[in-house]
Amino acid sequence: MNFGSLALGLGFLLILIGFWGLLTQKNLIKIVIGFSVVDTGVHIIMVGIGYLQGRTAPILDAALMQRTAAAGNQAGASADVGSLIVDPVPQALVLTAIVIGLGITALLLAYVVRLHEQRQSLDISSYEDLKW
Amino acid sequence: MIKKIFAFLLLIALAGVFLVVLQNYETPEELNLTAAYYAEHGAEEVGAANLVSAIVVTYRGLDTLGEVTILFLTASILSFFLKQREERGKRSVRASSELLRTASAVLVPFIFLLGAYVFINGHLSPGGGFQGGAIIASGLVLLLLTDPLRKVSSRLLARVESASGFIYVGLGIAGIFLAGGFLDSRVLPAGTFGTLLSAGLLPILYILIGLKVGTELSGLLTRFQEVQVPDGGDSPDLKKGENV
Amino acid sequence: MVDQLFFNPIYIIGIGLAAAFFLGFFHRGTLAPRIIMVAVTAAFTIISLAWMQAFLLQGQTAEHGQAAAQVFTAGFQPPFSINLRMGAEEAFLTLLINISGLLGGIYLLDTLKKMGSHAVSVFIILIMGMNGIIMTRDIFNLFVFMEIVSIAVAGLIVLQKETNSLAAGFKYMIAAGIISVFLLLGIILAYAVGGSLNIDFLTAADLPGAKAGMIALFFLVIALLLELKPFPANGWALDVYDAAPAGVSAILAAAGSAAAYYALVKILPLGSSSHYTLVAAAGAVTFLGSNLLGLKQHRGRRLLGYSSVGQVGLLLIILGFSEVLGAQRDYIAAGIILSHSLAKAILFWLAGMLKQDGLEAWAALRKKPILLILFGSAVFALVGFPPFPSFFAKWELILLLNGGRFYLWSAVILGASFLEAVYLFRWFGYALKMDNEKLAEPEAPLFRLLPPIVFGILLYGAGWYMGSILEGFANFSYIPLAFILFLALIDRLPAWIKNTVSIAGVTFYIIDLYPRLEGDLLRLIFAGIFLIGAVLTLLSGYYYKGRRAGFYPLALTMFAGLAVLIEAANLLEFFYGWELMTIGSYFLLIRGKKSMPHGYSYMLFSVGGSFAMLFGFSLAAAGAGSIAMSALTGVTVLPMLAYSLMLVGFLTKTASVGLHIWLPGAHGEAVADIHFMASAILLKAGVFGLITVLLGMGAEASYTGPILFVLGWIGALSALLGNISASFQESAKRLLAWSSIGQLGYIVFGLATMSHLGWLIAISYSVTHFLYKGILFLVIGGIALKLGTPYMYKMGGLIKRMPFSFLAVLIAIITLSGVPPLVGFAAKWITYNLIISEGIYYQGFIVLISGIVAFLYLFRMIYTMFLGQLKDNLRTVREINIWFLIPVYLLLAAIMVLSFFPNMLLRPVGEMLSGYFPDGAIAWTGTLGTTRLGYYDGGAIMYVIGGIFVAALLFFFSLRKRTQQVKQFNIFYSGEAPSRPELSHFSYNFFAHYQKAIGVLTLPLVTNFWNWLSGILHGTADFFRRIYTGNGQTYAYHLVLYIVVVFFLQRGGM
Amino acid sequence: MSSFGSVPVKILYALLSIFIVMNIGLLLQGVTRKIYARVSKRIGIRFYQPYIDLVKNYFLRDLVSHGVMFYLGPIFRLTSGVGMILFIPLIYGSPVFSNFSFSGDAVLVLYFMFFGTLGMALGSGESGQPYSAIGVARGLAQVTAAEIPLILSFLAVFIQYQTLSISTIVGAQQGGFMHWTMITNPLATATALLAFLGSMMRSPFDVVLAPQEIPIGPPTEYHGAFLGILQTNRAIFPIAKTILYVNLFFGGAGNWFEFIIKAFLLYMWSVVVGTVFPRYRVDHSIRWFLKVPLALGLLSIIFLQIG
Repeated sequence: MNFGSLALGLGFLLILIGFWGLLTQKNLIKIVIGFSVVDTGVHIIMVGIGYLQGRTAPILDAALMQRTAAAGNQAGASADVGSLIVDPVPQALVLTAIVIGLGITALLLAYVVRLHEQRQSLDISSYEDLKW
Repeated sequence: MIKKIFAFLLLIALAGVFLVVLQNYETPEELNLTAAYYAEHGAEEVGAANLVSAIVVTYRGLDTLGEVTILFLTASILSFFLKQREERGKRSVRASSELLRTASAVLVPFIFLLGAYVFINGHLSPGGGFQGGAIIASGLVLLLLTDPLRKVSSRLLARVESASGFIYVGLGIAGIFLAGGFLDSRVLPAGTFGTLLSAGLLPILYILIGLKVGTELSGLLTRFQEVQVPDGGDSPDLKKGENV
Repeated sequence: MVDQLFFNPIYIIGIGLAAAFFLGFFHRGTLAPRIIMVAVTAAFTIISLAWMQAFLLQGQTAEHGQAAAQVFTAGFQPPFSINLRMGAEEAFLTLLINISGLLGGIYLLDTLKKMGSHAVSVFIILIMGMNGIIMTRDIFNLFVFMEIVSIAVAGLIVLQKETNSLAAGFKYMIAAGIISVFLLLGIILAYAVGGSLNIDFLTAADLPGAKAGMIALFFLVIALLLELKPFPANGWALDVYDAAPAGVSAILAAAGSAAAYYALVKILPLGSSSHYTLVAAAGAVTFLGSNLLGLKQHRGRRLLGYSSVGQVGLLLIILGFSEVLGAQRDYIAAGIILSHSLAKAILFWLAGMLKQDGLEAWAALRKKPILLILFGSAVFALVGFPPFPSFFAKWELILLLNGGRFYLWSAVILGASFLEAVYLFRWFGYALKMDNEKLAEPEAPLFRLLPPIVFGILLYGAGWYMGSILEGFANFSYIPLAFILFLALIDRLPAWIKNTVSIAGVTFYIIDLYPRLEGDLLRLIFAGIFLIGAVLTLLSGYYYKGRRAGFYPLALTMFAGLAVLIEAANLLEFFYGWELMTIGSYFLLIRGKKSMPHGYSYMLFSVGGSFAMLFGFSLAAAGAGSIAMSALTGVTVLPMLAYSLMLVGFLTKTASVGLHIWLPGAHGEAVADIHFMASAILLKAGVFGLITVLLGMGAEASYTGPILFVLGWIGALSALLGNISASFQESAKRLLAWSSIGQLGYIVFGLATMSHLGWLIAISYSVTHFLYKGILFLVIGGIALKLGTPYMYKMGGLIKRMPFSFLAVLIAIITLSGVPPLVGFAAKWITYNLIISEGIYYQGFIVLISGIVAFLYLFRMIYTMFLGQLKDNLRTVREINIWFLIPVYLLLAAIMVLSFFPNMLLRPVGEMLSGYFPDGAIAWTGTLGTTRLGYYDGGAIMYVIGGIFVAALLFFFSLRKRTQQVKQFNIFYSGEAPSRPELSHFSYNFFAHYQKAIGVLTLPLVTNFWNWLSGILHGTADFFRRIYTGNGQTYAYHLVLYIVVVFFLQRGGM
Repeated sequence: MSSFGSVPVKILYALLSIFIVMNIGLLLQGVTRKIYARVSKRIGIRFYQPYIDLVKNYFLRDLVSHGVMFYLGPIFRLTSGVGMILFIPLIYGSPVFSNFSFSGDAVLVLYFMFFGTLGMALGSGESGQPYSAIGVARGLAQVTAAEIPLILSFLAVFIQYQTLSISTIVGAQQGGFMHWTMITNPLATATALLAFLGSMMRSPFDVVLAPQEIPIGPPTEYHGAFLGILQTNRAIFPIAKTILYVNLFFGGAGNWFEFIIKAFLLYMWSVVVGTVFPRYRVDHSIRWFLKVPLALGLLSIIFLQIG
């Protein structure tokens, strides 16, 4: 079991928990929270997918350079940084995804505020006028 | 109740879907083509020590622009969505505790400072514009917690936000003419690898992003602050919601 | 080549964002943000336009010479940085989006003004985001743009701060959030497997090869699919269409759908054929499901939502069948997208101008005719009528699908389109006819009026363009349509000017057409019926004082359609003409005061019929490999089905029994000259179609037996039931309408015999029916117009006031009934010959009986109208309008000539028919015709009977009686003098005893059947639409359930 | 064109035919009424009474007219009766008494029957007399029903002989009693005889004229010379119909004597039935025609098809 798969499993679990909230809670705010949890689960999965067992952060600082040199010595050849760091792309993506999730959450909450203002109710079943 | 049972069954099925994913997912041993390219060429092409930043700001700059846009969008929407139609009655708020007030007075400048540090050094060390912006906004949260009635100049925030966004896009377009394309950070010389003034336009863009994110997040917060229902308001439900 | 310096596609993103950010400096109330918005969207449009124009020009000069332009961001090559593409598809779609943005922005000007500069930013970003979705080649970037669009939409929904909008927005955001979760999962898994985020590189990475890749693809495809609102996981989308401000819904429907569609178009090539199948299946379910549920919807906006969702379903089917459709896929998709986007935007914009949202309230549009025209154009475009792009798209789609033997799929497509037509035309009928006095006038300031008008023009323009680039339609002559356009433009002039112009136009066309048809008697005859009929009808049009708004363009549309039928060089043109005729006739028929339900049912049968026809044609073309008219000969692909469907299609227009229920009402309520067009002329189009098909089918193949058998019975029963029902009508117009059903029954019967004499009957009936029905419709119509009622029991004794009308009607009914000596007898005589020589005794017997039954209604009509007691209120009524009598007497003259010389018609037709059916021809010696069985000398009969009549008359005169003319009430009346004519005019329920005896035959079984069918459909719709509970959580549940179900279905299928 | 003489000669022979037929018709009328009277135990009229009526009516001086169509109605009627006679070959093998039958075949005769009906209906319609209209309505309704077996039986004959020409049909029946359609196709003959009842305006199918509740049906308003013309026609027309049946089913007539005998017998068929059976209401008579006669007619055609 490596940490990547573990993160994946955890992420999926979070998604399920989030969906439980999303699908069963009547309170609008809890629904939003449910969504947030789902979103977080996805982010964990994203990071988990970029993870490679036993590697370090993709920052080419002094510490990494030392390890590069060390690894190169061990192998008897010049090792490149590619064998030492985790995949930086998912990390970049997750950054974007988080911000997007934040935007959605903020907007959802704004909706909740306004909806509440209309009917003084946070129950999702109070807002079923549009149907069929 | 029946609804919960259905939801439960559905989630079991969804768990089944995820299980299939887990079963079929193979953990990679090596960096794939794209990541390997970044690892190998990132340093020389962009000149940023932090590969994530290099990707965020340069290689996938369009995404970043998009995500800034999303924040901007959210802030804009909230600004007309949550706009108060009429002035509410003065809210009476319980005074914050001594601890909170003192802490905020001490910490907030440092928080802002840390935020600025994080986004200025985004290309060198962990962190970047978003992280820095978020830290700055968290400072604002602290301020607002201390004094919920504090007036934050939303106009100033908006100006800073717009200006940084505008300049960001402007620099991006400049890339088309001065370098390889939209958002190319090689408009400025690469500088010395690993120093503050390196990686071309990247730190500047990151600063702009940091400013923009910081102001936008702050803007979001102030919007929500403004709409808080006054004490003794006509909303038992909301209170219930808050307590849960 | 496009100048990258000025028209770089990246500018759309750059300028858009710069402007949006810049707007942050403004505050509300100023004009500048809106000016900037218009300028920016205009700039977007210009950029797209530049590219579009480049691709079009290139496309025409060199074969696909222009490669798509690539734009690299950040100065690196893909897949390491994000790149954008601008190819022909992208240019087209961004153009569509940007024009929608430009006009949609203009439409929203005042709303945006109220909401301030931030709202303007949001709007600009929305449009920019859609462009981004189209252009980007990076899946994660695609995700970002999609989220930008989602959030912007969620922001714009609340431009209208009502509870419903808020609730809709919340549901929308939840749905968008869930979709984004699965999209992200898909993206990251695809990255994990494929090692790239670039679409082109992922294609090379062969995702379907790996199990995890398949899962990644599943998530990607399902998420993008869900963005396209597949039924039934689309309750949230309906709410948005319903509750968002109309201007926003318009953009969503017009541009949003196109963008989301293209996202899927980009992703699908990564996958395998199973993904295409999935998309097609989801599309079919959506197209069918949402149009079915739309049946029960009574609010305009929401109905538009259903329709939008449905149209996207159609797009999904097209996408799913990419492989089958091949190079034509983009043509077809473009046609559907254009029609859908432009029409839907127009409709939503119109919705925004109305105060109320019930379907009936759309009658308010009548207060501004231009809005009504736009509404009509949009509705016809959505259903797929010419001249709109969807017509060509649907044609190609069905042709290719059936060519690839996907019959069930095309049946589903046509079925769903039909359902869409059902509610759209019901709605349009409301707008045309519902009482609108209490409704407020639509609010249409110029900035709101401009966008739909521009889109309307684009819709027509696009239709023209789509046709011109389609092989098989490129040579179509648009001159008649241009003439109609001209008539539409001078619609403000008085009727008599337009009438003269129309007559001149048609006459010119006849002169132009004649040399082309010389030698082709069959087409010449029908051209004569159609076009001479047109001139005669128009001649009677001089009676009309005033403007007669809209009449001439539509009447001429019908005649143009008929002319196209005659001239059609291939099936496509034929179908085009057919549909054109349907449009024109629909509008003519629905002009009557109470015509709404009848025009509606006419339209439904027409649409159903034309879909059947389309299906049949496509099978024919599939077998022949071409769409030339000759494809109808010897169809090889499912010939029995193909011919049956084509025949059914035409039988809807001949109103044969089973498909006739629209006719009595539609014709019965039509105005005099329209009635003439609709009955004497229009029905013949169906006959012409039947002839065309039957000539191709022949009678040799084994499948023709059952078809002809059924067809013959349909004809015979139509004749019988039509005539019996006619006897029981109180309204003269309805009587004639039923009579037409009967007469057309004879024709169908004759054609079904596939013999020389049968066809002779059919064609001679076509001509004589045109003549005598023309007379009857014009006279009766004229009288009904004059008296203000079509009810015969309100008339009586009119012979005293309208002798010329009486004479004309007398001659007409003698001809119709087939009593010697007039030409109608010829047909009866041939019928006997036919029945005996062909051995079709039972059908023939029915037909003969029907002929006898015709006496009932003919007598009833002439008696109750012209004879009996003249009513007091009619004592001063005058002869009908001279402009009715002129064409009537022209027709009368033709009847008399043919009565003396029946050979003038029968002989050449017989000679022509001998080319197809050599056996059993009539031999002619002067006016004497001889068959194997008997003989008939029209001239001699005329002289003998005339002689006897004159002799008897002379004998009577020779008695030299003093004749005294007495007053009306001077009759034997049990010694009393009747005081009121009403009491002694026996007319109401004339054949009560007959009805008592055989009324059982006229039970409206067919009507009941169709009502039952409609009831079932509506009931089903009502049942299933309850899945849309209105609860956002339920919708979330639907979404997740959809994903799970599809996942396991696919795995099961893998 | 037929082989004999010029048009004036033809017209002369036509007049002769009409004269003979009219006399036969008038005599038959008188005899019939006598029979009716005797059956109901009355003495009845003299057998030449119809002649007297006719002459009286023609010599009545005044006429009342309700309009042009009213005026022309009887003329139409007479034209139809006379035309029928002239279009039917009366005497088999005699070109002279085939008159104008070269103009058309049996179908012409069949349809020309309606000419008079229509004209009469229109003429009486213009009178404004509701009883006329009621009579016409009944008549038309009943005729459409009676026509059903009629058409079936005629069709059967046409099919049997594969011709529409009356003289050819008669020709095919020559050579003795056993060749008559009556024997070769009894079903069709039976159907035709039933249909015949419907067209003769006698009980049980005389509700059209209905002497009790409607004075005299369609011709209610006609009097004087108008009535005279109608009476003339009433003498000619039934004979014309009868002779058509004789030609189609009973071997035709080779000479005037055979003609008179056969016409008389056939005519009597309707008389006998009429004296025995009471009247049907219109809806009843329609239903009646749609039962037995229709079934018989269909059977006759089915048999032809099988055989």
